[in-house]
Amino acid sequence: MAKKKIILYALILAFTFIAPFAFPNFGTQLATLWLMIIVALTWDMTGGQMGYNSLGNIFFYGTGMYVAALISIGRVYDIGDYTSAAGGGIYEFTDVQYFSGVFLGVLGAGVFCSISAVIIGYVTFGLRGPYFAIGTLGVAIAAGELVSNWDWVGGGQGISLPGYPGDPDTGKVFFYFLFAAVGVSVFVFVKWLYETRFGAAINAIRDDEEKAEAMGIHTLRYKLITWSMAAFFVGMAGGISAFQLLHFEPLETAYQTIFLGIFMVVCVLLGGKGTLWGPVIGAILFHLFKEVTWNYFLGWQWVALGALIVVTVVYFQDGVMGWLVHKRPEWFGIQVEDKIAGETE
Amino acid sequence: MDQVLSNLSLLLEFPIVNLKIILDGIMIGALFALAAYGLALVWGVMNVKNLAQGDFVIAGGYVSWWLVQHGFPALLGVPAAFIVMWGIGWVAYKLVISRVIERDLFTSLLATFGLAIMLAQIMNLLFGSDTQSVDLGYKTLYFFDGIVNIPIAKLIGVLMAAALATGVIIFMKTSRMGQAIRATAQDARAARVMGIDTEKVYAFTFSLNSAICGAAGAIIVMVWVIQPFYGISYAIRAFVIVTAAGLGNLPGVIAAGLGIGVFEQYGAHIFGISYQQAIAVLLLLLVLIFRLIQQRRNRQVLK
Amino acid sequence: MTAIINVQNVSKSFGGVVANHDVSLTVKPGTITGLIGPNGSGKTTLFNSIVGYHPIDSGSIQFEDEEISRLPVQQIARRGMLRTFQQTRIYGEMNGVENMLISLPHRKMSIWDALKRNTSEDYERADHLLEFVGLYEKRKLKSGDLSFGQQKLLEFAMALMNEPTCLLLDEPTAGINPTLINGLIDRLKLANSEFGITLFVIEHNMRVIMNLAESIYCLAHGELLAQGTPDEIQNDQNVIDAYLGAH
Amino acid sequence: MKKTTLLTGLLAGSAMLISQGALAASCGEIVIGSAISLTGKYATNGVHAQKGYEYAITKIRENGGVKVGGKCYNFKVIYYDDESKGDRGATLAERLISQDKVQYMLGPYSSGLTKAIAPITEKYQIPMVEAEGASRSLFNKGYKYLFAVLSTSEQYLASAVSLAAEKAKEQGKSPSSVKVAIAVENDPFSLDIRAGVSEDAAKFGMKVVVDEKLPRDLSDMSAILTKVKLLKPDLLIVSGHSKGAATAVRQIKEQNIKVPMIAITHCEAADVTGKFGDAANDFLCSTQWSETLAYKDSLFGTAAEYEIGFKNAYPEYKAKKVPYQTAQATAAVYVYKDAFERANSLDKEKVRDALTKTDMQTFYGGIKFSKAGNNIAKPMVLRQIQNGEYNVVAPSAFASHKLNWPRN
Repeated sequence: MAKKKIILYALILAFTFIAPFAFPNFGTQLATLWLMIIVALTWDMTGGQMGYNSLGNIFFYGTGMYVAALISIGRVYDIGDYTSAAGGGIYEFTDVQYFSGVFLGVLGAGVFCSISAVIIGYVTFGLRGPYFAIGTLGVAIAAGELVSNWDWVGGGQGISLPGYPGDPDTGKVFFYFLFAAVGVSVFVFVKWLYETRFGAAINAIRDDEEKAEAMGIHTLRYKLITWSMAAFFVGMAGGISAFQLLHFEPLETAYQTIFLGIFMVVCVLLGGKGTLWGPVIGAILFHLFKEVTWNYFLGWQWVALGALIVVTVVYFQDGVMGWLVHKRPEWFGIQVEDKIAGETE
Repeated sequence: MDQVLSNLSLLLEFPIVNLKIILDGIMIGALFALAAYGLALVWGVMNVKNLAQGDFVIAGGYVSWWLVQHGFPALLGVPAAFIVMWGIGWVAYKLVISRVIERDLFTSLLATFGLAIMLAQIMNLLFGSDTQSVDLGYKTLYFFDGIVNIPIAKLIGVLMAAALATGVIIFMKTSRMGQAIRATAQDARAARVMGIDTEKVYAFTFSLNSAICGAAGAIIVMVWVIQPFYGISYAIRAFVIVTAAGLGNLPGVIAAGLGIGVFEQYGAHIFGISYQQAIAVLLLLLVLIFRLIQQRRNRQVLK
Repeated sequence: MTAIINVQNVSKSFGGVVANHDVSLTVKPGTITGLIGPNGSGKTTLFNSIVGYHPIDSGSIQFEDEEISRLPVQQIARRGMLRTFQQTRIYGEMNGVENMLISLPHRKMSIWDALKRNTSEDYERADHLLEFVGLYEKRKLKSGDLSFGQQKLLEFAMALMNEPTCLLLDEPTAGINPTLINGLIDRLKLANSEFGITLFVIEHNMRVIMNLAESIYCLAHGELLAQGTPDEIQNDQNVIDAYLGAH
Repeated sequence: MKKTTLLTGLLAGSAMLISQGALAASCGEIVIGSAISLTGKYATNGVHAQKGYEYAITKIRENGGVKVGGKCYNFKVIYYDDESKGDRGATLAERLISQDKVQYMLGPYSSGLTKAIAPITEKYQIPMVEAEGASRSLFNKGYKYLFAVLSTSEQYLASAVSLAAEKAKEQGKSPSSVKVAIAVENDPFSLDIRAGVSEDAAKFGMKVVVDEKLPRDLSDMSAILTKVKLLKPDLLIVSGHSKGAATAVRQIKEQNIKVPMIAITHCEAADVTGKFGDAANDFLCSTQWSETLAYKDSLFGTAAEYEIGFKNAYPEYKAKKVPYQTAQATAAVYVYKDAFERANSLDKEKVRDALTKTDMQTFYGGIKFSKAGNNIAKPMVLRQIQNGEYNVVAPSAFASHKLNWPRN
């Protein structure tokens, strides 16, 4: 069993490496797929594993974009001049400035977002159930509206970033691997996290928070740490997106509450909430669905998407993984036995 | 900052502007209150948090607009929207809502969100993305050197909203169905034991909510403008109002609706209208935090 | 330290209904103390006040000589005072072992400890305690499928797993098969003597409480009616009247 | 060939078209990609631009196509709907380039969308001639493959500011006594308009008394108008694409706002005269192009002939003005034709070099690109709606009518 698993993981990793070269024309879509996997996996950390359904994780994506962009620009030019509507001088970046900007920007975005998650979480984690969802959604919407009125960062015009110096196809691969690296790290991280006592504790919060409190679990601390880790990864993903997209504006690209902000939730529900593989499978299915409808049902794509959300939520809430557990309990039964046997040895 | 200060000083320099702001706030607030009352109804009775609330409003607006385009009198739009949206609400109930009542609350939130996306897009495909309005052709009354202006259409709109609200209140108080709805809201299981067909009550309540929203939309299209994607801003306001006022508290909902209308108008005047949406959302957060602190003092959590 | 729990003049009312009025009592460390009283006498309210479920109107509650009457549940729990519920609360979706492992004393862990996997000692302890309450055979079953009595035992085991200094038990024998009650009394006593856990027990079953507790308080109509050893309580006319409903 | 031009221009008969179609069939194809707003908030103008592109393509086909290396080619455009959203536009540009393998791009509608797409075309070194992105912030990024046929946004309402200064002088007042109110959409185009107006106003020492952004949905600016009423500015500037223009005209009428001079953008695109009739009178409207101007070229004829030709091709425009958004879109395609023929090659680098050397006269005005890629050979004009007619009132070199002042 363990051997089979290793082979499976090796195959996936190998595919991850080969994919951008095997399908060079779809480099950007593949990178976006990793983005979906990242946001789905991180959403599931709080939504699926801890029972806190955030609709505001997009806040970290948007904030990550802005932080990364501002860091990389601010090291070289005055930000107010760079973003001015009136134009001005010509802004160019050397290769060193570019790559150090990307590196520091993405990392800074992650750090900034994880800190802001602690601050926001300190207030919003007092809210339960739908109030938490509405409250976090409110934070994301408000952030987008406020940033769009903040002239120093470009206001409603957004920010343009320098492009990848050198061959654009290499650039595509570069961003693919940045996303893939974050994506693989998230997967490895959550796989490890869910097997620790911490993982069990956040599951306990999900299943019965009052009981968890009564057992002396530091619920607020665990909730903050979980969200802050999720925010770290989402912030980095946002930062990478900023450099990949080259231009973004606050309301529809950065703080896109009703697009990516909801997509991540749908991915998780589609794949199966509270499972390790569910978000990954859901992200792949959703991305495929989205690409197909956007290519072949243009005009109706949003109706199809709304219908997908309704059908998933109403009729298929356990997702692919939940369905599998129902249909093929022995697959999971075997795994569970195996796991316990392995652990008690 | 200068802008804010000079806007504040305008309020002092021309005190009459306050009257205009308050009147505008009350007029828009009355319509917010209608949508919010519908939300409070479904939230209280069947524990469904309907994010498609705003899209029902806009759909009602389009019903009225469509009728006017086809030569019907504009005032007919309100009852027509009420009836059409009743039907749409019933269909939505049967297809989606009836299946999420028993589920956890996040489910209803997401399902209605999907519904909202679909409705908005279908309206976009049917009617295009331009803003639309119905011109009643009535005059505008000017007071105080033209600073305070009240379009008669707005006045009619507010009166119709008030009439609708009164009608619903009387219905809830006196009719058998109204009593059944209130009984179900208090304790669905007990109501079932007493022989009330709660399924029917749920369907009725949701349709009624949709119809109220539709009528509100028909009023809005006469007074302001509609566009397929405006729904979300009405939904946000409805949530702010219901969260602030609590469920099953109609006078509270009306007061909160009017208050938020006025608050927003002041915010728009002082900070600029580009902050309008931000102000509504920040207000929601403030209400949530306020209630949180209130609960924390009781060593409890907000559920 | 003369008292581990020290309740002084606590009053609590809900709306107009007075649930506790001017209640004072103490629980000595290392003992088993009982709390009895007819239905509606305010026992569970007092428990909830002590462990932090709701604020009190007046009075003071101290745990290990520190004021806790304003602290919320989890902060009190983190000081080592735990309670079980009248209606059991366990993680129904998980099996017995998982329930036990979740109950590891997180209050004693640093965040780095929490980020470790469970050690084999943890598993051993879980198994040991499950055996202690007689659930070893059923440890792999989904605990939501256990009988009510078994769930109560599981909850008790979980509480022990948490290594509390003081444990408040709300009617531990209610709903448990009478043939098992004697065993449960033994285990409670063992938990007290072997693990050194102070127990404060609400109990309806007079036979149980008289066997179990060293010291008993009796509440009626929200007020403290009597206190003393089991013998004293058994012979207290006020207590007898209260139970018979006479005044 | 010239004869055919004349004939088609005059007759535009169906029989003629068919014979032209048969003639065109022997030509090759040059594929151009474009993401354009067919839905969403910019749909009105996206469609204006698309029709402009299509009209030019048809016109070029009818006139023998593009001559490269002795062969003839016709343009074919692959359109995708960007839903008026920047990130969508960028994704589509990426797809056009890497999946559809287009070598040339035509611009989207609005500065915001152009800002989203230009970095992509730049990345792949794909030339993009755009006709609808005017914000100066597009031309300070060092883009080498971006060419804009239109004048930049700060020029849109600059003449309105100088007109206001002139009027103040006529009244014996100092231009610095003029009070300006600005209300713009929160997008790159309108923000640059605001920046331009603020700069010009500062030059005259004018005071900006209201400086606000319109709400995102552009549906209600009454709060701003109330302030305008209180502060009584001498010049009111509104910019918010077609929706902003429509809202402004409607609410200015509703609230009975009396400001001596009101200047807005996108009057024709929003068809304010058709929608609001007299209420639109005396508004100043900036325009990139007017059919009354004396520009001309060999393909489209004069500006006036262009308008007639376009209205014949698209009868739905019969009752309204042909907006300049359409004219400049046509001009963009024309620029491509010119560049291909001068490059005499289908190689995108050669075409790009030819584009940098563009210096032509068209029905739309002169076109010559600066190093940054914006057109520096064509002025903006300001028209006033006078009794439902659009009459050029500034700059003085083009003015055909006198300014009505004060308004109302």
